[in-house]
Amino acid sequence: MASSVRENEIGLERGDYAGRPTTLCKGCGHNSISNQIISVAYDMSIDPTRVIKLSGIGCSSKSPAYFMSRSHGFNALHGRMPAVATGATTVNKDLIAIGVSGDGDTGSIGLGQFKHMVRRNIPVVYIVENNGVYALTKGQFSATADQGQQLKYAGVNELPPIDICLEAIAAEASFVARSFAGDPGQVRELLKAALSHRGTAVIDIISPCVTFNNHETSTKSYPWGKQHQEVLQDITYIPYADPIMVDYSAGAVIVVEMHDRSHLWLQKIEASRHDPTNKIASLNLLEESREKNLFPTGLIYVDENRPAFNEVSHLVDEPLVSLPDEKLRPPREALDQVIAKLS
Amino acid sequence: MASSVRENEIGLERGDYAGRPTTLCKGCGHNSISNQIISVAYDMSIDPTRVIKLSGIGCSSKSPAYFMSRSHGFNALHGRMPAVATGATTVNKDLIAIGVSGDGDTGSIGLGQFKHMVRRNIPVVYIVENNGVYALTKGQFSATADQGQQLKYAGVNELPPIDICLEAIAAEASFVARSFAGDPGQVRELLKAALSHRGTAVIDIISPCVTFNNHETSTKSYPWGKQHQEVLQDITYIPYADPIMVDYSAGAVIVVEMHDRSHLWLQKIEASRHDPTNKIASLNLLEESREKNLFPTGLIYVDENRPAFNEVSHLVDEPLVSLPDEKLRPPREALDQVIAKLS
Amino acid sequence: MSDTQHTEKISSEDEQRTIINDFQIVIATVNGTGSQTANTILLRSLFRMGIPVCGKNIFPSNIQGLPTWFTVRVSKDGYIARKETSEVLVAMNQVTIGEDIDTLPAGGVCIYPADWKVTERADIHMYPVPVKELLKSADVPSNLRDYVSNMVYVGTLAALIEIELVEIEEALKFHFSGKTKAAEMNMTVVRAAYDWAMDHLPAINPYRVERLDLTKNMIMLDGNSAGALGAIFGGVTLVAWYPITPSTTLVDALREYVQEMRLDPETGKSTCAVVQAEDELAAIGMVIGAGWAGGRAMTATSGPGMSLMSEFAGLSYFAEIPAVIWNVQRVGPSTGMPTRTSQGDVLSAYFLGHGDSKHIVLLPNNLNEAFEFGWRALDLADRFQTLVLVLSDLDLGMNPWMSEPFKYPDEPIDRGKVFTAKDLERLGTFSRYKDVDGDGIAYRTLPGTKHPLAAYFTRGTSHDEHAIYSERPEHWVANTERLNRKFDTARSKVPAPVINEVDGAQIGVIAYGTTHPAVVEGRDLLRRKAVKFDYLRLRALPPGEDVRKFIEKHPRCYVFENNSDGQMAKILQTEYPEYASKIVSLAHLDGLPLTAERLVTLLLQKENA
Amino acid sequence: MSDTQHTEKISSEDEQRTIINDFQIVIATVNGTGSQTANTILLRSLFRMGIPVCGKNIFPSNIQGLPTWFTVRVSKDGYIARKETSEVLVAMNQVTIGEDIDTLPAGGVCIYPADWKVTERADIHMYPVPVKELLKSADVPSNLRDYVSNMVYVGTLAALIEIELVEIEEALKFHFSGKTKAAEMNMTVVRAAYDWAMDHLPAINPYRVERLDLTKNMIMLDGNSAGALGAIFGGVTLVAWYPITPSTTLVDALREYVQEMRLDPETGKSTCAVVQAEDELAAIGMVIGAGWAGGRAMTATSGPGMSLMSEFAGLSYFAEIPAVIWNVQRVGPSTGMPTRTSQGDVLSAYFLGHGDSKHIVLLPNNLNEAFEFGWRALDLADRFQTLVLVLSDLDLGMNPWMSEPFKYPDEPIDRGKVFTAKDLERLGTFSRYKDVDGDGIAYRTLPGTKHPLAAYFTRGTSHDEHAIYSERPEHWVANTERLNRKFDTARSKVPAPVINEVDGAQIGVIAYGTTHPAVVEGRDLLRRKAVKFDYLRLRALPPGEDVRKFIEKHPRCYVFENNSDGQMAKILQTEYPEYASKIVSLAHLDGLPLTAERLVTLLLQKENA
Ligand SMILES: Cc1ncc(C[n+]2csc(CCOP(=O)(O)OP(=O)(O)O)c2C)c(N)n1
Ligand SMILES: Cc1ncc(C[n+]2csc(CCOP(=O)(O)OP(=O)(O)O)c2C)c(N)n1
Ligand code: SF4
Ligand code: SF4
Ligand SMILES: [Mg+2]
Ligand SMILES: [Mg+2]
Repeated sequence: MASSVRENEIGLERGDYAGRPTTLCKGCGHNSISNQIISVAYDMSIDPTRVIKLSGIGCSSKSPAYFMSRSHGFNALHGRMPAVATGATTVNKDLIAIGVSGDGDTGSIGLGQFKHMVRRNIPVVYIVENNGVYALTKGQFSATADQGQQLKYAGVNELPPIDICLEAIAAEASFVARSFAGDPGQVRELLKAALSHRGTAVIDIISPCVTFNNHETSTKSYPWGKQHQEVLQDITYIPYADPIMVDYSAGAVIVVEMHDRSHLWLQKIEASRHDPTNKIASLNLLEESREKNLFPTGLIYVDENRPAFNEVSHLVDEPLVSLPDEKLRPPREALDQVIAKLS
Repeated sequence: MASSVRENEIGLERGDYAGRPTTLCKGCGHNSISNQIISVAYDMSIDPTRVIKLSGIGCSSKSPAYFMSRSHGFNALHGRMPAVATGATTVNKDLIAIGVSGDGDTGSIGLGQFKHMVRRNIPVVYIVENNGVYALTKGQFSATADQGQQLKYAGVNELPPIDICLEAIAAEASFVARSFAGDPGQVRELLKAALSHRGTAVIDIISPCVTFNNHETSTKSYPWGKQHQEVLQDITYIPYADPIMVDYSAGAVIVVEMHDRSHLWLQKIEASRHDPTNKIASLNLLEESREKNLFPTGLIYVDENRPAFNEVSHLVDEPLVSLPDEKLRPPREALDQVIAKLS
Repeated sequence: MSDTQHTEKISSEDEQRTIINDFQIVIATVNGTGSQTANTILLRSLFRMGIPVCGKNIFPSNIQGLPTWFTVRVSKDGYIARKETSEVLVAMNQVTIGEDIDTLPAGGVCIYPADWKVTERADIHMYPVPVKELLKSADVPSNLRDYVSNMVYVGTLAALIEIELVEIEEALKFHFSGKTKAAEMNMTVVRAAYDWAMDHLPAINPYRVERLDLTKNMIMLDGNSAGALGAIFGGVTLVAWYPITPSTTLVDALREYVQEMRLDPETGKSTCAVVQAEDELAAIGMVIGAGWAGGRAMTATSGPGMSLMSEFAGLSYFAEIPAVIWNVQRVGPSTGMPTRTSQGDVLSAYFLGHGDSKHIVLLPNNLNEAFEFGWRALDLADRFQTLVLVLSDLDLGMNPWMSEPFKYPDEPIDRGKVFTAKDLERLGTFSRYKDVDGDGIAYRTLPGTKHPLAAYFTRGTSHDEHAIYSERPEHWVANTERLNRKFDTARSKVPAPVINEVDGAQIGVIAYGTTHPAVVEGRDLLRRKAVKFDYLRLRALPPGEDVRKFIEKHPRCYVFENNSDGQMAKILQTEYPEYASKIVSLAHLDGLPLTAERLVTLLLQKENA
Repeated sequence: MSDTQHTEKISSEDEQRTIINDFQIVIATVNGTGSQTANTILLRSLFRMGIPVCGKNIFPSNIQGLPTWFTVRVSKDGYIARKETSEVLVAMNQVTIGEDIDTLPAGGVCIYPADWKVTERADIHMYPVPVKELLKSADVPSNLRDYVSNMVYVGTLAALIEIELVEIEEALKFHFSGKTKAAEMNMTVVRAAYDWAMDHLPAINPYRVERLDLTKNMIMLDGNSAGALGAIFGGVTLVAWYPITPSTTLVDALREYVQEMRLDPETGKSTCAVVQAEDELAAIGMVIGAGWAGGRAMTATSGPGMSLMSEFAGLSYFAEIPAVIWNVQRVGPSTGMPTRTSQGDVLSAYFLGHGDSKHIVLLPNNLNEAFEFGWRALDLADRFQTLVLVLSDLDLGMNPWMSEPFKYPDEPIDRGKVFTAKDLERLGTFSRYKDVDGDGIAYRTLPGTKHPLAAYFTRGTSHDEHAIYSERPEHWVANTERLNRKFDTARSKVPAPVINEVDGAQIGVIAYGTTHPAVVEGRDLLRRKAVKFDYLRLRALPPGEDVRKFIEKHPRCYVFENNSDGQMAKILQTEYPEYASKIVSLAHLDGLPLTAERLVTLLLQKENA
């Protein structure tokens, strides 16, 4: 990680990417993720004034206040961040959108919007800080809670969890990853890749809630995550590399060229031969993991060919918000013509 | 099909299962499905006073008015029938719930509720009359509309369709089938199986809209459906049959024992060797069909072991609505005890 | 069918009477049979004859096979309110023909297919028309016969009430813009029916039209299209919506106008995004996201959709994000009557959302205002950084109206108080929610503004002037007071009411939106009964000083509106509790536009009570 | 920290003054540190000493690490409104200690950890307490030290203001019901601190408590639990909800009471389903589905959730389906202040949904009413086949209140007008929406009723008496009139207002819910200033004849409520436009419960204006 006084390519220090002091609990997974976002934005020399930070409601959704204070932030409504992201990125395609949501925000109240955002391929890095509970409302089961789990007030959870990644792929997602707040290095590389992606980049990060759901038996806890994480690939993000032949089949490395011409080197790990460019393989991986209660992390699925929503919206190249009045209001003659036709 | 004057086992004629005259267009797929529901209910000697007919809003959602007038009907809000079904079946487990929805009602506004209903395994036969458009509002693209399709006002659809069946399986559905309004026989057998199922039985029926989306190039049209339907199995529903060994692997027949001890005989069709009890196989089948634009119909996935929602809700055996006042209001002493503890 | 007995004959008086340019035609058909084309052709040809017309489409909430009616009123006096009774009936629906005939006044005229059996009424003129034969004899390909069959009644009517054939031809050309074949084929049928009628129908016909000169330079359009046009000229950049009757055609029209007027001439690419959302929660969310980012964004919906937008409405109000909702009202509560008109969402629109939220509401009454409010709503939203609701209704939105031509916006686009990077450089400081100008409106920056001071954090939670989260009572109170100051600023910046006073008026009448035509006509009717009133037509909420003064001045103010609970009367009562006792609701809702007759009855009942 | 200077010394007058049973303690802590246990122990031990108490928890909307305050008022006169100022401060938050000390009046008392540096104030008593040392010396396992550390201030306070240790012990036993170990360990710390304080703190202490006899037979509980209990005794069979502060604990409590009182003794299975929905749209949908099927169903939510329920609210109203929504109000608009109290959803609740919908609203003011309305809401919903909203608030819902014990329901469960198969057999006919009894309430049948006549079709669209879809104006009008008749019937069936008149009163005061305690106290304060008022406490909407008469009788009626826009005043103005000018809003909202001091100031300002 870069030391905090060095300036990056655009002359900013790491501190320029800081947010306000966190008000989350000490040890909360969400804080760790905020820190990785800060690091990555600094490392990639991202202009913070181009970034918008979006969220819903929840402990997780508070996070955007705790990173990158030089970026506009929007703490929207519970479960409704996807729509807000759609509106903002459609009228200003130059913005870099980072969304932070929770498992309740995305999997419960927001499931519909989440899926339709993915289906549209809205250009946003969409992070789900998944802790298996509604933390901010004090620990009820979320839609990703483990079946059979027992919590204080809620009793036993009788329902199967939904899988955010599987949901994303079912909705034709173009970038789906899973990670673990306890593995900051992987979170960082995935964030870099996501920021280079042209559509919705869904990253489901198991982010333990130390206050309400960090029991060893919870699949959303640090201990469980540490014990069970199976890293699918060693990921190396290579910015602006020379074009390299992409080779999916042979050898131990898969190289994915991102739309912005950066590359991902995915060094296969022996146990897993997962090919993240194969959708059916990805579905199978996820369904198998669900059935066997496994915790594979890394890049699950990627498709750099699917255009982002604003690429298929037939809009002018300039961001709509930058258009001068003359381009927005048709001239007097245009109205005259309309009127002529109507009389 | 039974002739319409004969009485069934509970002494009702087919006419006793009729609804009000349809106000849908002539030739609408939805009407055909209503007719199959009438036939099946009559054939299975279902007591219409135990049935509740639920729907959202849309042409499809009007259907419940057009079958089984002796059953209580509820034309709820757009996309919100799942919640209504949950409430009704939870307080009265004796009801037989038949829900009719559309692709807009389920796939667009109602996607979240649909998925959570499936996840809870609410006991309802949930029929999606899928025509790829919002018909009642005059023909906009729904979430299942074909990518690249052109419609009059809406222009070209740039978005990939969602697959109702895939969505259901991702949400841990226990019964998922696909059919075609142009194949009434299959619709009937699947309806019978669905009515014997213990949780949510999702049947995605391609039901052409002859007014807005019956072009040959539309995958939701009669011509396309007739040409492309690939029947997965010949389905025979056997009520109350003797217990038969279920054999999934060998031979050309798969027998599924339903929770009510009826059986499904699934005669495999040569081309397809689909095993509907294998979830991963079902996911693969659907994803492959989506990629190759295929139209396999029949029982996609079934799991008779997953309990229905009211089975895991720890409720008394009697329907809650039938409980006498004494069982609902604790006695005076109970209140005294509470008060004693609080002072 | 009805049991009513009509035994009287047509009186000889009636036989001789001729009523020119002052009656109403009703065309009863089955929906999904293409009669809308025929009806608009009729309407437009009358309009082209210089006669003031008004058309109302009364259609069912389904796609095909149910009864539908279209009324065409001609009025030499220029009245464009619906009338309670039609004198001329085109009865093309076998299911309702009995009832339809019953509604005719004595002396009325009925045209109907010759092969239908109907109970004759002696006191009206009944003209069977051999529709099938005429179609057969006309040179129309058999597969298109159904489609053009409605032209038979157009031709018959033309002969009967003396519509000029050339204007029908022109109207057809207009309708089939370009497609001359279609226009001609239809005209063939019109001519055949016309000729037959001239030959076969008796000359006894009390209702006739004659060319006038009262529609010159006027246009004819529906309000949804007018609103869409207004938005186009308001520089709208994002429209997110979910289809719902009767707002759908607003977005349909808008999409077409975007293609016509908002494409970059070089690239053919659009300067306005139209996004079909997955539901109304998403639609308004997209609008809020866009408005926050600096877009000019709107959605169009109706009652159920507006209900779903409640939570976001509160966010727009409290986080101060520009947004525009067009609510083309239909009859509620709940799904209600989706294809009937009402003004039933006024109260819920004004207070949409929980907590103490309240919103600017615009109330267009005619095409011109639909157009004007189309652009002005976007300006007001940007200026006040808040939600603006435009309450149109099915009557204005989906029916064809004649109108003066639209006025090109006479003000430049208003983007409100936005600090650019340059401003920030100059100022050296920025507090998002500070009331710099004392009008309650603070300055904002747009995401993407290239300056280290530009960023702030938007939230629906309580915040201080710097947009920092705060639960301090004093921050809450200060912010609320500023929001209220802002709302008060709006009172004088929203479209002012139109006040029309007359000598000798004793009472006041307040109305808004589509009740206006009935007020205009009712006023003349009442004048004849020696009842005179001053008239205030509201065009926006919150109301300003003019409204207060108007109410103050009158001993009684009757509020006419198309809902059951007198919602605007209630709002005015809370705005002016000191005069509340003078504010008397004469609300009425049955799904149809208000008529002058009913207005007169309601008012006289109250006055004489 | 603050800049205020306090240079004056404690006056000798102050030194001698002793105030018994009439002051307020504020405990400033950091949330997530377990101080809530300590605070409720304090409260309960005072309550057990027979002294009227009132506790208010002022906590942030997060889980851990932010400032939180708890005030405990003791009042020999029985006042249970919050007071503006606290005289005794337990300063356990290093971030706010400066500010906290500033809020003390001269002569006040401050306890704080000895190892913190603070700017002393000469005019108050400052008592540093060696918290760490006391904890170390007490025999507490080190891993539990943090957890029990708050008992240090309990013990210190006990010594200082003379709380009886035995009552603290009892309170601990109550709190840790059963877990004696935990109770004992806590008591150890309390004792250690008590002993230290007795030894080390000077005897100068103006604020003391003394045993009284004013809480005998009373109970202490939070309103959410009381409401939950009421629902349990109301025979609730389905609770569907989505968590949201401050309503969550209502359902938490309900779940526990279900386990206690609503399990079948034989099978251990439940007679009430509690379903955590995926959001509020689903929660209310489940309630509607259940209510339709004959369940007794409710949901609990807060502002944002209620906004999301708007569309279903309209369906409940129009399709006439029983449903109950508990809205435990917090501060809006939008997400607002989730952990602060308000009465800001009254207007939106009453008119929730588009169109002309309106609803029965219950307004509990204390634990007893929370309990009573818990069951009564279900009865009213079934009786009127409509949505009933119970508007509680964070103050009532989440704060501990003392109260008379609950009264067992004195009426049998009311399931409203339901035809059974037997009834149908007898009657031979059934029309779902027919006004058989003239009260606007029609009969319904439940799904599953075994009779061929039982079925009908429920819809949010327009229907005739037989529940058949209809777009006919006369059906719409007739149905609307019946719905309005039904609403009017409700006026005399909902809980009547409580009216309290006094001799010589000139003015009227209207309040509801948790503003009540401030009115009671403010009334006494005002009496001393020779201002007397009659008092009407609203308990439900729509208001009935009593309310009209009360307003009629007074030249001015001040309406106190905890919101910004004077929502109830607005409602009353629309209900009684003839008296609207007399209805004067004195609304105030800053997130905290109303105090008598503020009430007096607000009223006198208006009276003297
Ligand atoms: C409409 C609405 N309903 C409910 C809430 C209350 N609420 C706030 S956060 C939250 C759950 C958050 O869970 P999750 O997204 O998993 O975030 P976490 O706190 O676990 O990080 C809920 C239910 C709300 N703010 N808005
Ligand atoms: C909240 C809400 N939004 C919009 C509508 C308008 N609406 C009625 S039906 C419908 C679409 C129905 O599509 P689908 O479910 O596919 O049914 P179909 O008519 O195609 O059978 C829409 C958008 C509505 N009734 N309610
Ligand atoms: S409650 Fe859980 S999720 Fe919330 S801040 Fe604390 S540890 Fe994080
Ligand atoms: S419009 Fe389409 S879906 Fe609707 S009734 Fe007609 S054919 Fe069926
Ligand atoms: Mg969570
Ligand atoms: Mg459809």
